[in-house]
Amino acid sequence: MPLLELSNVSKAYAGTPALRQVDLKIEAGEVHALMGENGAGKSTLIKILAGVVAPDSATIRMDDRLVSIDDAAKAHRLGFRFIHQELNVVPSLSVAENIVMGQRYPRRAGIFVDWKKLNSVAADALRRLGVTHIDPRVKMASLSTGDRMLAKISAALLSADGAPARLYVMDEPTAALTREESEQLFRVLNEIRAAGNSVLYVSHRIDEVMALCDRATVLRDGQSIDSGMLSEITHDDLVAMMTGRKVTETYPAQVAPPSDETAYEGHGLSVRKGEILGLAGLSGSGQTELLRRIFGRPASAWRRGIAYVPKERRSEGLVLTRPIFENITLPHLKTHSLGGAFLAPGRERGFATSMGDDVKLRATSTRQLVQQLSGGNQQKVVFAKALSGEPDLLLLDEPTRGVDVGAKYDIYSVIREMTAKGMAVILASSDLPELLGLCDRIAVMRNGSISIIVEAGLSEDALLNLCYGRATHSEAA
Amino acid sequence: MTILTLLRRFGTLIGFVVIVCYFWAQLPDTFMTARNWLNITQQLSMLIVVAAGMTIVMVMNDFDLSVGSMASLSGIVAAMLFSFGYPIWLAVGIALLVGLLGGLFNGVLVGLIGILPFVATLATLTMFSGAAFVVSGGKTISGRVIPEAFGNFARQGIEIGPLTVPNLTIVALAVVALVWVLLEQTTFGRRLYAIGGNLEAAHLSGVPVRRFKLIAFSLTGLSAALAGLLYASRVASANPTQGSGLMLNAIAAVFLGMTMSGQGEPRVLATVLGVLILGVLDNGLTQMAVDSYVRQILVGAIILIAVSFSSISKAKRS
Amino acid sequence: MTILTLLRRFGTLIGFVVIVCYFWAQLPDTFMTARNWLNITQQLSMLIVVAAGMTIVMVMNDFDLSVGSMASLSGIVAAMLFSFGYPIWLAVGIALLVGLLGGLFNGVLVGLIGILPFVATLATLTMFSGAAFVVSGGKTISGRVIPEAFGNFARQGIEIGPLTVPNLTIVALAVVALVWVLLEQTTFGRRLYAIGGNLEAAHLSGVPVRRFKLIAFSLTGLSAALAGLLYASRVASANPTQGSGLMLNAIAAVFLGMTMSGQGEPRVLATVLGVLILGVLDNGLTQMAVDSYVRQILVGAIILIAVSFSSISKAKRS
Amino acid sequence: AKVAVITPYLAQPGTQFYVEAFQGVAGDKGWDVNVIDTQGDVAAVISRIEDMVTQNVDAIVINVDPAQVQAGLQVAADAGIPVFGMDAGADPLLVTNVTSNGYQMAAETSTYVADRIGGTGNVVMFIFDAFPPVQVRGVIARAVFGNYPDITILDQVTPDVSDGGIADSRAKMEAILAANPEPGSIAAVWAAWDQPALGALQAIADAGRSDEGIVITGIDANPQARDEIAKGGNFEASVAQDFHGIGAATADAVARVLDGETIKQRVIYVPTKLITVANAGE
Ligand SMILES: Nc1ncnc2c1ncn2[C@@H]1O[C@H](COP(=O)(O)OP(=O)(O)OP(=O)(O)O)[C@@H](O)[C@H]1O
Ligand SMILES: Nc1ncnc2c1ncn2[C@@H]1O[C@H](COP(=O)(O)OP(=O)(O)OP(=O)(O)O)[C@@H](O)[C@H]1O
Ligand SMILES: [Mg+2]
Ligand SMILES: [Mg+2]
Repeated sequence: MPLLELSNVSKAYAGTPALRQVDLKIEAGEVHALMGENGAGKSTLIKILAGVVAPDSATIRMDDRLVSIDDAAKAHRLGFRFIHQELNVVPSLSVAENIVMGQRYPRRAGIFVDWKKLNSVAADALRRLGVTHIDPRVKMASLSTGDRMLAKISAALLSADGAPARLYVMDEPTAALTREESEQLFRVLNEIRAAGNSVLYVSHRIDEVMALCDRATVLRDGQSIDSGMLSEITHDDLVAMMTGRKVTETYPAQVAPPSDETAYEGHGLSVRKGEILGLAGLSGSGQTELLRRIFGRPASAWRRGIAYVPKERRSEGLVLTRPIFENITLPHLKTHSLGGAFLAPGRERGFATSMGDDVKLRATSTRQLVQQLSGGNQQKVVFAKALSGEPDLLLLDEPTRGVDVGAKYDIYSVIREMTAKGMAVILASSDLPELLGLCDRIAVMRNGSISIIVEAGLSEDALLNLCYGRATHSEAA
Repeated sequence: MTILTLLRRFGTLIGFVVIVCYFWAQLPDTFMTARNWLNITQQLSMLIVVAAGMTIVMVMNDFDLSVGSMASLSGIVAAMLFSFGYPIWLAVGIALLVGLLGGLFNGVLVGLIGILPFVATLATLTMFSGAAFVVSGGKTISGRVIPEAFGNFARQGIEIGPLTVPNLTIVALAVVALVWVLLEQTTFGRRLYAIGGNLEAAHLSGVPVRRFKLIAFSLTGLSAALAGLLYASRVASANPTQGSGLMLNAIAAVFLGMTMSGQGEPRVLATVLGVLILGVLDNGLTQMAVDSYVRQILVGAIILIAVSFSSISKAKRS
Repeated sequence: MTILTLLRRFGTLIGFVVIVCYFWAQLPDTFMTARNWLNITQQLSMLIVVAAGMTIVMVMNDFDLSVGSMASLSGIVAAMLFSFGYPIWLAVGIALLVGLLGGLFNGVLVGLIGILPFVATLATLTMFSGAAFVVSGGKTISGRVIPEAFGNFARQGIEIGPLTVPNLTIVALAVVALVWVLLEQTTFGRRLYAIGGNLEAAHLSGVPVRRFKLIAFSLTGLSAALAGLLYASRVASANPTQGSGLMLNAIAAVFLGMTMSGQGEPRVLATVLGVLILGVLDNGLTQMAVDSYVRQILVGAIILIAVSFSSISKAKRS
Repeated sequence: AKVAVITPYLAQPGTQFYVEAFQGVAGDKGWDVNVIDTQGDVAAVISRIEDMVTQNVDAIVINVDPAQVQAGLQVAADAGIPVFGMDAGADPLLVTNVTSNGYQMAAETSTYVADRIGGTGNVVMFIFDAFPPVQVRGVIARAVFGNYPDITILDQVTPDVSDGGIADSRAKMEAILAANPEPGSIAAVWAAWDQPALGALQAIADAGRSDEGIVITGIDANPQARDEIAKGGNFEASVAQDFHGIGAATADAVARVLDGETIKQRVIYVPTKLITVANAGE
């Protein structure tokens, strides 16, 4: 008997279908992957499960009984626990309060919050993930993105009173985690499976899915294409099922070697024209800060041909309530206007459409509001914006987070093309294979400064050791 | 589905149309006449000007509580200059300059120093109002010191066929047109909307946020000063408290308008509709001789009902 | 670095201390006396109660413009009931109930129907004010119909040593203590902060946002009604406009307080400090016999300077 | 006949009395009266006059400085609708203005104060210059006090009137009392209307300084003020305007004009009366 069976789930946004008669069956005691390209409908399906989005039609059975999910509280009562794709934290409250938020706080005398107990409950939840470096008493605002994600995961794992957890739903939980942290998470997921509970798991990291999950359901264009045991198929099969085409390479090859001319020098590093310089380092080692310092004052940076893809697309990268084309043309709006003063929306849209095509953006039109896009497609808008002025120096902070395999390849190809024309790139990423697959050189950061710069071509383990400061350069080479 | 979308988008507008039709039916001879509507627009011209200016800062998610006392101050400044014998153009020019500078001061406080708009403009509300009292000695300035031509401006208009379109109405329309062009048709306006949507993202995209705040607040101050002059012309006098009713109504009009825009962002034409709703209710209920006190309750209730249409459908989950 | 952090956090507090010290130096015999401070707290007790109640909704990022007219209404309701011969406890109880229900109505509009707080509470401001006029017939209710004991409440106090702590001060302190416990020490309060910090996150975590809005607005309405009763007791009369000065000042006090909290969220003790800043300026400048008009300008300017400390250091990118 | 009464000040007690008296007479005559309150907004009075002209009423009564509503008066004049002032001000466009004599009232209370304190001492004044009828009262009181070399005007306070005027006046008076703690340092409080006088009275009582003999006077003699004066405490005098008289006399003037009569008097003064402990209970 499956734990949860969804059938015939449909949902359209303003007439555009996002899900078309999707079926999904999750057995008890399995980790089930939900796969698909950006915009395939994964998050929509999850939001329906969470009672946040109302489906147009859906039949939901749990333990073979029909259920309806009207709101978030109902989903919680059914034993569902969620980690949504977009990090929803309350920055002004402490980590502990964020973790315990969904539940009744521990109390004294029936009224007053028992802060000691609250903090220890939160600390326990974090410890379950193997996290000891986060003080539950500090404000959420002071945590890095990765640490916030860890806190959110602990919140979902926290055992609630009343409604025991049956199903954990995680929408790209590892997108902001380092490899170590991800592995801690996998350990916990295995515990969950062993206890007979289930996990619905979304990730664009195929290797991770292949290693962790038992079965997968693949969505394409809002339809469930296939569902089956992962042990029976290969990495490439899975990718082919998602994209409908064969993607054999993950990283496109270099078109032309970097030139000898320096494109940028400062803050302890230099990049040549046409070069891709990687920034590696553990979480909190300061890549974000370094990129910000190189970027400097934004208005003058864009004018000088420096473009920037910030790490947090929703809070830093996008004006969610405005259309796609307005976001893409924002940094260079004057060049797309009449005389620098009056808008020429037609011209802007034409330009935005071609930029969107370059990064394989999927949207109904460039007039669509950014907030209506799937997470990965939002990221592509940030990318299109950064590339829109043909920059000389491109600063990237975790640029492909949440982008599907196929689209990643396309974005990498665009970067390769533009570096061939002389653009320099500084790429900060926690995805070590990405650094190794793209960069000419990699600068390793520790405690806020660059500790060493190495030529690419070393192994992933060697790079990781450098990040930890466990090996010298000579050993790594 | 489509009806719900329509209601959500145009609920407030539909509410407005219903109100107008009701008054039309109740007051068949006097309400739906060109004369009455010209009257209404003339009566509302000051509020329209202030509300249009308020829209500019509210697009950035800021707001300006000081517009009412700036309107009082500018009227007082012009009247005092009249009493010193300044020519009209110079007195009016200086009063407008006072508005621009007062607005710039607000912009400095909010944009450069980073004080919350509510605190900053509440403080300047107090200061401008105090200044209006100090400058005028607390008195109403009226009578012969106000040049005839200044008072006549508000009484005259442009003849179009059988109708006289009042000057005040024309000024208000011109201001609305200017603000519309600024907000909807220029790169400046586009970037103001970006600031309002996500300040941090706009900043990182190279929008000079601080400079824009300075300019936007200056324009709001300027429009408040203009409204103060229109008011002074209409009452042919200046009084240090005469603008004080404008602020809440201007903000209310912008918010009423916001219920009609897709993403809940302010739009100047919607703001004008908001002003009209407030004004038409006043006009119609007065003509129907509804008791002043009961009218207050009715105005509140009708606004709530009109807005509920668009709000309820928005509150439903997507 | 540490000085900057201190300034950012406590800039407004430091400003307050500077103001107090200045008045102390200027008015050595009269300002820093227990009697004067008891006086100040008594004068401010109504505002403290309203502002504490306002803090509750502002924690959720909402606000309530109707508190002033609710205060007027509750005073009028109690006075009318007195004139019908109701006993004090019953009249007061009914007036408080009116506040609770009025607040609940606001909560329904904002929380259930989803109307923007500004529009909703501006409409109810108008409605409550109209109701106060209708109920009272627009008149001031005073004289013999107000029971002696009701008027005496505000005049009396509790003797502590040589001092008489006024009843109004005691009530205000009690309200502040209650609101403090509610916001800072109960699950309810913490969830309000969660709603204010990130509504979507709170909602997704299963916080019953709508119910919380209903309760929070009800409490704000209740506190406004209480303030109206204190006011009526203090002036031994009720007038349909007497609460109208409270609203802007209450919101201003909360915002002033917000400049003192880490993430810019409202905190009730900081709100009280905000009220004190407003009140002490008034008291001190009046004692120094500063001209009323000039005083307005000074109050605005001093608030700006006090707040600037904490704002400038915040505006600097960390 | 259809008659409109337009005022920005309906919330004020005096206004209510004469509007009621006006309605009383109008009711007897069978007029259809529309009372319109613009809540302090003077320009809105013009708007409402315009609306009433659109409605083609037979007469309009205003209770606002006519100099500020010229535009509206002109519209009414063009339409041939007579406009009357009820405690407004004199103006060529008004048929007549029915009012109390503000100069006289202020002279009565300020000379009362000067006489009671024997021509020496510190006086606190509560004024409100933004409202012309009240402003003239301050002018007279200053002139009177200025004529006594030993009277010093300690402070001229303009209270915040948005709350009705009592509470803020009280807070201001408390601060002034705190700043002048010596007994006898304040001889009198002269208020241009009753609410500040009541606020000052409460402040003095609360400060325990009721027995210093501080003389308080107001103007208007509203019921709350009469009660206090009757008690024989510090609040010693106020001036009663004959609000009923003003309202009734205005209605009378309207009736005469509707009957085709022409009124020559630009201002019709209705007598006032000084209220002291002797006659407060009447
Ligand atoms: N609020 C909305 N309004 C309109 N369309 C929407 C809205 N939310 C999502 N969509 C559309 O629904 C489709 C599915 O989006 P969804 O977020 O479920 O994709 P996803 O599979 O999670 O993609 P990703 O891997 O990029 O996160 C997309 O085409 C998206 O544009
Ligand atoms: N607002 C803040 N308050 C306190 N500490 C902060 C704040 N912002 C950043 N930090 C800390 O500063 C250090 C450097 O941050 P930065 O974001 O540059 O690191 P990073 O290498 O990009 O890490 P990650 O990849 O996890 O984001 C981290 O330890 C981070 O926790
Ligand atoms: Mg998604
Ligand atoms: Mg980083």
